[in-house]
Amino acid sequence: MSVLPFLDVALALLVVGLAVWTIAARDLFASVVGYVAYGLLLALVWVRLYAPDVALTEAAVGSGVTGVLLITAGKRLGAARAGEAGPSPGLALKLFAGALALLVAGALVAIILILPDPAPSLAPQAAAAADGPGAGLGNPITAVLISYRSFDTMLEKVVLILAVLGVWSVGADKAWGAAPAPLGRRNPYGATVFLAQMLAPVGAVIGVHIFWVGADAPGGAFQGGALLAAMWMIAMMARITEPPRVDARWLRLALVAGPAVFLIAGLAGPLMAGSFFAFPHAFAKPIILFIEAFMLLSIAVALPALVAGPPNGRSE
Amino acid sequence: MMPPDPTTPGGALLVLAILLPCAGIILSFVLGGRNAERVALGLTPFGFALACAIAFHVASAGKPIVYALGGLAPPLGIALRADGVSAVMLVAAAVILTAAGFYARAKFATPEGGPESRSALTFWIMLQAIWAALTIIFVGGDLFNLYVALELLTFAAVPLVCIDGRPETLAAALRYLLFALFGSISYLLGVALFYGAYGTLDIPLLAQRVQSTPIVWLAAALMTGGLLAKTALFPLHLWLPPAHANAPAAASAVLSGLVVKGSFFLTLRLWFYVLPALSAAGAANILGALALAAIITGSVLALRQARLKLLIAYSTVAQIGYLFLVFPLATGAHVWSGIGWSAGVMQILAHAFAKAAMFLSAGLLAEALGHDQIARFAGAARALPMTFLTLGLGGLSLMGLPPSGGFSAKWLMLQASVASGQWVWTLPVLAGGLLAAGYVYRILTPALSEGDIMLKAPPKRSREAIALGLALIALALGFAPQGFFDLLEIGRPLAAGTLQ
Amino acid sequence: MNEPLLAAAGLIVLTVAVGLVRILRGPDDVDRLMAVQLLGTGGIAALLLTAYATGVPGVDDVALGLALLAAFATMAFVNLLETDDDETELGETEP
Amino acid sequence: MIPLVDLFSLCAIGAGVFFFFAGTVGLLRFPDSLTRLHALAKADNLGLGLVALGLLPRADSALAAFKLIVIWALVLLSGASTAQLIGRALRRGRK
Amino acid sequence: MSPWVLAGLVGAALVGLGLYGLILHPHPLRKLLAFNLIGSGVFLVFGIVARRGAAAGFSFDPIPQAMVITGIVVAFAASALAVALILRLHAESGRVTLDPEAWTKPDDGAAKS
Repeated sequence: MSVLPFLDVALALLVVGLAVWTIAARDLFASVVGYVAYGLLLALVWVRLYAPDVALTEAAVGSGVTGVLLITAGKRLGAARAGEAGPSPGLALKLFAGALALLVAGALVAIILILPDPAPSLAPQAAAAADGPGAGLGNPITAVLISYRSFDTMLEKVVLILAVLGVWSVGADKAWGAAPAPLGRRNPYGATVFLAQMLAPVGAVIGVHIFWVGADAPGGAFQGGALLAAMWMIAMMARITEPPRVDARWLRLALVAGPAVFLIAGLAGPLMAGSFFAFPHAFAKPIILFIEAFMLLSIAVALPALVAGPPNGRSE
Repeated sequence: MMPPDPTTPGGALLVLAILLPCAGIILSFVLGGRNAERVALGLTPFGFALACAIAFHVASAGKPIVYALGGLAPPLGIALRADGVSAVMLVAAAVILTAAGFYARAKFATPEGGPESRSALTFWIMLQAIWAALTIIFVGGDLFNLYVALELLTFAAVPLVCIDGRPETLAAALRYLLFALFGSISYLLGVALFYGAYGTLDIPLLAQRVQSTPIVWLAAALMTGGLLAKTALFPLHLWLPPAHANAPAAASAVLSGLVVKGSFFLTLRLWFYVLPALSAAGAANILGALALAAIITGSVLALRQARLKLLIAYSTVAQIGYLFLVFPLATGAHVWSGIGWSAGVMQILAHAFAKAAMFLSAGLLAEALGHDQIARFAGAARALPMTFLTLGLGGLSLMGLPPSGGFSAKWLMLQASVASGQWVWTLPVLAGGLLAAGYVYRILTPALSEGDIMLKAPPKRSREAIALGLALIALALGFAPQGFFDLLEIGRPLAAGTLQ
Repeated sequence: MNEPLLAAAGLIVLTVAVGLVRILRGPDDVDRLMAVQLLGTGGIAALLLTAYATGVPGVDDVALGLALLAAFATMAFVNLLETDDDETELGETEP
Repeated sequence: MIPLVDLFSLCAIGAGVFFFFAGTVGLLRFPDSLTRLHALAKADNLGLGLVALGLLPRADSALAAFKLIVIWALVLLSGASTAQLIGRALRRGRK
Repeated sequence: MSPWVLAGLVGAALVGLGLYGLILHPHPLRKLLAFNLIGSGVFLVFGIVARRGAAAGFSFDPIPQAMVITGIVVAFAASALAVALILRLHAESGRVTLDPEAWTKPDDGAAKS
């Protein structure tokens, strides 16, 4: 009898327990911290599902960057504790919400238990097609993201541009063009600066490494970009560097670099390989890596911009 | 073994129609300032031409046009498909977005050499993003691709709601965002279940494979629930009136006229294209009942509003109800379901044009008078005849009086309910018309009464003309020839020709 | 030799899970954050142990990512603690 | 008969588990935040360090072994720095 | 019980919990957390679909996994937009209530006959 099932059950109970805490906690910030812990554990669950690519994304984006975003918001709003969000819900609403939640969760459990056997899968087809458009990529997930379903990936990068603009657009009119508020305190602690100076270069190397191995092993532009973004944010927290002005030309170019290069490569498809978003067999791998490099840049810039928030007019 | 490439002639137009606004977003964002406006407006003729070219191809081929991206056929690749109804929707969206763009120049223009402004950059980019998202929604053939399009639509629409930055608009935008996010995630869960059951997300492939199993029903219920929240069907309509009433007029026109139609269109795709094999009379009747409730609630609330823009927004809640009557009236392979289908699409179009025209007029009115309190409209019709003519013509279509697209839609709905023996659905159609007459009357009566009114600034003729033009299109839809209804049938599963 | 590794992973997960009681009890936000930090470290250890026991490829990169971000949330948090009143705190001025 | 390498791994990992345990007990039982921080730092540095040390001989490649060391070094660095940051914040009476 | 069934049950529980919190909590940040719980529950359902698709010679089906990666990034972007809106709302008005009534100005109300 293996220990592994017990590990899985313990992990599952922990994840659900933290989720319950996130929902049930009285205190706003306690709930946020519960969610951050939950995100960490979720990365472990993904490893157990044989999804290291997703685990890496979850660790970097779902837990890391989202954690900083939520902790910042939770701490700022937590200062003005509950009471201003409106009256707490009545019993009828509680019963309704509980019944609906139970119904949906119960139906989902029932369905998951009767999912068809054998499960349908596109894995063999994806592997077969790897001889064609996804040529030479050992990591099937990268092949799916950049080749078979490249259109989704490109549009998702456009979504990121819109999200950044949406976050910026929340700011005040007179602040437009300025930089977002700094991420760190005015006089950063020595320990923060030291940590940033040590961590950021190592982290950048690791980020690029994870991007680079992504063609053949778990990793890729998303995960590498998210780590680079985190490192940039750490440097900004230590005030080694500042959030850029929202009208900085280089920032905007970097934000659109990924989708723009993707779009151009997609448009060039008919010339290269006879179809939009198709890549010629012989050059598929270099082209895909080329596109991914720009996506890495865009992600590394977009995530910190999303966390840094709208431009801030007040000069320090 | 690879399935053959399903691409048809003209399919490349679909890719271009999507990439054009995407490229516009990228260019506007990088060039910034006044260039954002130049790019957005400069691309409109091309977008419109592409939409017309797609419609022409579909009409002349008599069957849907298809493009397999990357030369990869589904299930591995993503296919784009335009059928009759997509073609019509593409053209309608192009017209309304172009109109809204030119109308908005007065508010969101950046002066030559002036600094970039927050609201202008946001508006011009989000306008193009809505265009891109709607185009994908109308021609997307893959459920996950459509999910990304839904998110694109959300991220484009929410900032438009709070573009003027007042706290109540921020609250409205936040509420809208939360509803929309719930909607997308619920939709996505359905997508996961479909993939788990059938290993594909391509709409025609799924349509061949689906059977009436619990997993399909749960997936359909989750996706429908999510889409209803995004479409603001009663009782999930609470977010809509404040969001649509607080946005700038040009944005309101697009949000009310088009954006809610995007998620509604996906509901149509789901039930009529993915799940035609299901005998879904029960589900259709539930949607019909919600539609009835939406028509009554929305209209009654519209009657009670003091502000014109809120009144028009509540009228949208009611008119969305009409849209959902298409489910009981067109589900299944009956002789009458074609009539119900035509009625549903006609209602989308008529409402889109009429509502856009009314919101644009309401914006002109608010600018000219400095307020939009209906009670203080006395004498306004004499001062602003063209604006009130537009409001009246739009109202005509909402009421369903001939000749108008609204009349055609409601007339076809009545025909379909009588032909199908579902007499109960004649009730909301007729009652909704009466209530609409009530609230349109409430706008026009004070305006037509005597009174002295001071205009802060007379509206520009060209902007009035844009609104009037949209209202006239809503009327002209009432004269749609048979060929138009034949076009709507192209590619519809269970359409008359494909029966047996 | 894999079972002991898994058992160790299980023990570590259980231990840090008990430590999460600090998130529930607090009393201060700092205590809650310390529990998360412990969970992060324990998670990395458990991850490494399961990775070596089950041989799923690429897991060490996940652990690497988690290790890189171990201090991330805490740094953000400490920064916020200081923004309340750092003007009066040190009396230094920025150039 | 357990090979010597395995014995080493077992001992190191077992010690690592113990430190995690000790850290958790400290986090839960110690009376105030500063002392709890103390316990946490031990678990962070020694617990994970010993686990990594135990896994070191089991790494398939030099790169994998190198990654283990880097993971430990990163956590060590992060743990020490955040402990200082939190401690400093606590000393100033912020929560 | 195989690991994927367990993960599926966790996913279902997360969706239920998140739904409950989304409806119930008045605070928008709590609603956002609940939405994120639903999101990760949905991603787990994708995850088990991918794991079950482990056909001969493959340990997973890459297509649902790639969709999850796309989904995580989009969910983060949505969270960032929501947080920006919440913080701005809080800064502008000092409150974060979503109750429409609270934002109705006196002259916005229903027409008095």
